[in-house]
Amino acid sequence: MDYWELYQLMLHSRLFEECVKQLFNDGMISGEMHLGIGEEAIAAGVISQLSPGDALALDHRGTPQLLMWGIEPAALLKEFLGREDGLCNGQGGHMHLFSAEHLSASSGIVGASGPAGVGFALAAKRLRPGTISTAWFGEGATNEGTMMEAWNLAVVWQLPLLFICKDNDYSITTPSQTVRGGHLTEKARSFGLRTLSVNGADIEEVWLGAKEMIEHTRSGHGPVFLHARCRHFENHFIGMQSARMANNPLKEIIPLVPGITKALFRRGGVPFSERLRNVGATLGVAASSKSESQAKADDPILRTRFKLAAEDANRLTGLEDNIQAEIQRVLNEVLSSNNALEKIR
Amino acid sequence: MDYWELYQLMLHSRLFEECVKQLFNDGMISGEMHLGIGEEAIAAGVISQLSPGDALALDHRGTPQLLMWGIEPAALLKEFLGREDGLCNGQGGHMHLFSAEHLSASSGIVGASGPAGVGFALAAKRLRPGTISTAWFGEGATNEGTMMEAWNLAVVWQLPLLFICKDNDYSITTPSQTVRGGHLTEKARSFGLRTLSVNGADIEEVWLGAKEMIEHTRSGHGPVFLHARCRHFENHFIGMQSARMANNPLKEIIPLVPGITKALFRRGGVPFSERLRNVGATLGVAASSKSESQAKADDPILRTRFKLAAEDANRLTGLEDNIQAEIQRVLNEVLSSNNALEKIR
Amino acid sequence: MSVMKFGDAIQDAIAQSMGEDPRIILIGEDIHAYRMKLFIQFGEERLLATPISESSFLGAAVTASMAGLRPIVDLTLVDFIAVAMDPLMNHAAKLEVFSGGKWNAPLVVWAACGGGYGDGGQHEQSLWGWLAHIPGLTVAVPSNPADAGGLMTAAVEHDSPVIFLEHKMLADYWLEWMGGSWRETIHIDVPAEGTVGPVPKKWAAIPFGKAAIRKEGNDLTLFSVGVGVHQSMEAAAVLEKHDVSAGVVDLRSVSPLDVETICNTMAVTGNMIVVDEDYRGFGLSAEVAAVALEAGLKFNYRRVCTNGTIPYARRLEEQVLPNTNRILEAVVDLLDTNLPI
Amino acid sequence: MSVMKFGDAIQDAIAQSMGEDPRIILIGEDIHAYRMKLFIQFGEERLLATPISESSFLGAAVTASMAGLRPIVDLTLVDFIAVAMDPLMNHAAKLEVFSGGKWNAPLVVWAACGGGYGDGGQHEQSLWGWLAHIPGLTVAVPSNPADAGGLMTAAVEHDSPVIFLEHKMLADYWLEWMGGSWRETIHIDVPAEGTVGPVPKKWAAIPFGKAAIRKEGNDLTLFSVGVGVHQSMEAAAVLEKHDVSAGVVDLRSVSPLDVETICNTMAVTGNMIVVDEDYRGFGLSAEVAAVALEAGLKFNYRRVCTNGTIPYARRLEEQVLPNTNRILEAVVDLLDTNLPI
Ligand SMILES: Cc1ncc(C[n+]2csc(CCOP(=O)(O)OP(=O)(O)O)c2C)c(N)n1
Ligand SMILES: Cc1ncc(C[n+]2csc(CCOP(=O)(O)OP(=O)(O)O)c2C)c(N)n1
Ligand SMILES: [Mg+2]
Ligand SMILES: [Mg+2]
Repeated sequence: MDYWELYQLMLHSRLFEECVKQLFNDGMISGEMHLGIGEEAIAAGVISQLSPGDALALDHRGTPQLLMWGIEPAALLKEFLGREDGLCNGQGGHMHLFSAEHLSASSGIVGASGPAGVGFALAAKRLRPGTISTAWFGEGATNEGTMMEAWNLAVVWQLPLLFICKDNDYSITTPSQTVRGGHLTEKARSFGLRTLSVNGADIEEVWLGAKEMIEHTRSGHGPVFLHARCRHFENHFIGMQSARMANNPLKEIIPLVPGITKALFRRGGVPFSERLRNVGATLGVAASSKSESQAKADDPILRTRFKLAAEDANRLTGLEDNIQAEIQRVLNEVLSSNNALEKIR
Repeated sequence: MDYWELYQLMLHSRLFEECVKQLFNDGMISGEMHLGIGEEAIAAGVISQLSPGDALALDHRGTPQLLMWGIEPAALLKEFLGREDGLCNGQGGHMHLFSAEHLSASSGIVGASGPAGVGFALAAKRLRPGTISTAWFGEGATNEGTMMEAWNLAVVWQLPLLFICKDNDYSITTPSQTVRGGHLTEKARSFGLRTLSVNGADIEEVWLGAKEMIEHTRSGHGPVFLHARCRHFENHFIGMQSARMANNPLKEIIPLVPGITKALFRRGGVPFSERLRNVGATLGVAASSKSESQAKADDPILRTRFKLAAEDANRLTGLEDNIQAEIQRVLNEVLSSNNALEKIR
Repeated sequence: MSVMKFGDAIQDAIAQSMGEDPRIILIGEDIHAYRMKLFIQFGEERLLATPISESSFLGAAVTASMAGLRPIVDLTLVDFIAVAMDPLMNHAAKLEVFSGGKWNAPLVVWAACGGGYGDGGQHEQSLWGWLAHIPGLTVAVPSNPADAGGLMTAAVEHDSPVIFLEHKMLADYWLEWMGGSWRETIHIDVPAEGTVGPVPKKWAAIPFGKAAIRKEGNDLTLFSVGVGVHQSMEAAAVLEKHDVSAGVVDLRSVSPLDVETICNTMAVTGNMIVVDEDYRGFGLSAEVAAVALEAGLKFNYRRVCTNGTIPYARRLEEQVLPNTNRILEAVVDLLDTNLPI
Repeated sequence: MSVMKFGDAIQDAIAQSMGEDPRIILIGEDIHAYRMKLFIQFGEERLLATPISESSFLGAAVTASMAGLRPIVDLTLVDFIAVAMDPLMNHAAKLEVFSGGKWNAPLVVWAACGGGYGDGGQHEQSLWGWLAHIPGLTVAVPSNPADAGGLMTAAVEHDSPVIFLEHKMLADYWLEWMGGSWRETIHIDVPAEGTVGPVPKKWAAIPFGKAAIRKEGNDLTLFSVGVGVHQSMEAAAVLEKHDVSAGVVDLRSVSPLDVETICNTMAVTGNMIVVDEDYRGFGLSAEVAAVALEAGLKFNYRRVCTNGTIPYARRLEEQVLPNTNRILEAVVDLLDTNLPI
């Protein structure tokens, strides 16, 4: 395991996504933009151990993985901007990123990356022995039937397949604990998957766990399930209303007051005291999304940086400067050729 | 537990379905006719302990349950014959049996009885506290995503719901062991369901197990999962080709010989020796369906009869005569009023 | 009469119905957050948050409705129906026939639909014609706040399954989510007449299968639903300046179709253009023509529909989705004129 | 030329393709039993038996096809697509656009369809028009053994997703399963010309989007696919006796449609009847009319389709499904004549 290399992968992704965030807020990117900020250690720990010919089945939050897997940052950025010279000619966008060359596919349909991973693994087993497939998803997706079917199918067909569950405890605004029966890794294990749970903010833990899991499945011992806990520092997608509420309560909540008032006093429904409690509960969503975004102690990059700074502060600064410059270069390249240079009309 | 009553329920169902089989073979019933012959103890053990207002979500094999739950045998028979005065005016048929009065619904889509049971349970909890819902399915259905989603949903909503898995080890011709990862009841348990596994041919075991499970869920302690092993004595549906092959190899297999021969010698494909093995494997399906149908030791009715014969042989004969007569009466009634009295045109 | 936003009207109508009928429940993902006002008024006993498992909670809603509840399933986006089509197609829609007319499933599937904000083809479909193909399903697509509340009221009162589609470009809170309102630099084309408008003091059901003639016209008739109605109105206004009198019919429900209004207007103008944000082939645009043909009418015909999978880039999706220019081009083509438009 | 049964032709064509192309695999439930001959020849490495979980194995087939395999997914009945619509609609169909034209999913979904043997509406649907609504899907529906093998050959060679629908009333082994052949008392209406017929020595692809004119006619044209083609031929033969010259066009693929043949024949007869076993509204029957209207043609129009959910009883389903009598009635209505038929 090379901390420096992993830190480089993670920081590159982080700075790239920070830049995407800026462009989104500037109105140059459309749609619902889901960032992987906070998940970098999971992506880096796994992707750094993949080999050519391995495949990626991603969900709606796949930018870090694709960057680390070698997709040109400029191609991604252009795609997000909807440009003809983007990765998918501007036709896919950030939820539908595809690269045949990298055997990488994405989906905006929750749960779909499960079967997608199975299909890649089937092709791997038959056409490219020794290669594996990886299926990426959040913990919310594990309640989708097709995902659970995929676990079963992978076990039945004994496929070279690594399932990676990035568990941030939330699906959009819903705490996943409240909508799940049983225990997640136990459930996966009951399908016959070998499982391992790691702290997704700890690059070492992820890397070691991924190593074990990947070796297991690559050597033909069947599918494996890596569960990695993490936090999203940019909420479900950028600018989600509940996050804006938390950050700027006055601006965001005041427009809601007339509606809330009507809901409090309108005929029919539960007693007033309960309604007050409901106001708390529904606005509490905002608070919890804020608390998620403030748990910076769980930031995989800060944690790693701390370690490396102690090791060789100069080297660290040099590396960071390089990455920063590289991202800036990509941004300049992309924006300078942005024919329109216009906001989304 | 009243053995006599349970035997009566089971035998009534058995004789009714034997009569259905006859009518099917006579060409008076169309479609794919799935009989519950061999599952009677599971149906009787559960249904005899249900109360008015409880609900039934059935799959494609629900005749015994509906009979035991109090649907008029004549209404069922007329439905199978496609008559206007059938249970569903001849519009549903044997795979789509519905009775609002009995809160009973069926489905020909494998897995659908899971969510259907959840919906009935939700209504039970909110509108008729103290009542429960039951969801019936085979072990093959447990691989459908919607079924597993239903387990999860039932646990999350803490519903009064009994899942009943009738496990005959086969889905059509596929041994379920070969297409399942992990262990079935462990899987159900990992969702947070309380589970119990019983021998579905043993009415006492089923009854006691069902009693415990029903009490648990009826008293508000959440959904439960009863797993009952069984055998189908009439195969997947009546007259399934593989069963006919087993029973009458000459007649059924000879027409297949030219095709098999071509498949054995045609260019492309696996080596000849392997092809011969494949012939064995594919025809072996027939053998296994025969062996299933011969495992009469697993017949819940014979087992119970044995016990009752020892207890009071006269009473037994009397009871059997009555049921026989009752079925005959229904058959006469239905056929005499069968305007057409014609075969399916 | 007061004035309401499109999304508020829907939720206001639901609040009225829920207040009157305790059997009505709302089921869906993030429902406590997405339907804040209803949640405050009715709480978690009436608004049930779900795991991400559409197939099972929609399936459950079907039997729940059969057993006496009146569930409204909030599916978020209609695109997600692809993972939950079975309960709708093979169960809810078929129950009435299968049961010999003795049982039915009074449930509402409420979903957002439509494109125009650069979200890509897995999140911007319309699918109303696709859903209407299945016998036994009612499909309603309102174009303004009054219809939105009135049709939702009809949906919850209806005794068989109804799909209620709210177009995201009409519903304020979707734009809010998508950043259309808070990223000041973003321009999304939202038809003003559709997003805010007068609504009745008390909601009453608007019957399904009754189109609304938004504008009379003698030369041709534009048929549409949802955002397409507003694009049609815009096109008609342009045409008016060139002395072309275009009528605009808002079908309001895709199934049942208002065959009478379709035929009556066709008998007058003899020129039909269907503006249909659903996919071009095998859908609403063809069906409107077919019912008029069946009635023995002869007319000229063009359609402006979504041509193929919707790409991500705003620039590209604008070429694929219907818009006012494409409508005007179709008119020029149909009338074989040289309007300088 | 030799003679083959419909079902044999399909499997024979697949055997030929599988022999030539090792990337082709077959995936489905009970595949070892349902496709006995293919299983003998190719074994369990090429025929993958699955758990009952259509959504995941169809989903897996999509990416497997993207990664170099050529999967044929045997879905058993097309009705079951309702539990597996997402991989098809939101993934396979959209990949080509989403990837900027750089990637595609060469997979075949093979499913039986159609009614007429008293199995009820959850097992007898046709759904070809419904599937054709989704851009990016090719939908083929053969009516005889030669087309069945030729279109299947085209399907496995095609570079994007194809749905291949085999009508149960044409495929011998389905009847076998359903008891039509071994319960001597059972009468099921099977079109003889469709079930057995001449086939080429070596299979070659029949291109999609090319209709076959089964019978020329000057007075009216019947358009159909599958069993409907044979019902149309039967109706045309009756009409011939009454000096009505009816043409019969076998569309063979629902998507793409052969617009040229549709328009050419309409230009001659000016009378269109679509015989479509899929549901009446928002489907093939309307689309055939729409493409002809778009081409500027004027014609009279009737359609004979499946009217609503298919009930179980043979007697009842016969009223709902298309049949020769219903076609003749439509002709009488269309021509406004009093043919004594
Ligand atoms: C089938 C389907 N249902 C619902 C959605 C809406 N949706 C998009 S992301 C998301 C939450 C996913 O949660 P999780 O899997 O935990 O991933 P996370 O976003 O937390 O990374 C939901 C509900 C969807 N895209 N697809
Ligand atoms: C969604 C779906 N897939 C496939 C089928 C075809 N099918 C009908 S019954 C059956 C086997 C079901 O097995 P199991 O659940 O074990 O029930 P059993 O028939 O053994 O009682 C299958 C595959 C179907 N009806 N629905
Ligand atoms: Mg999550
Ligand atoms: Mg079974």
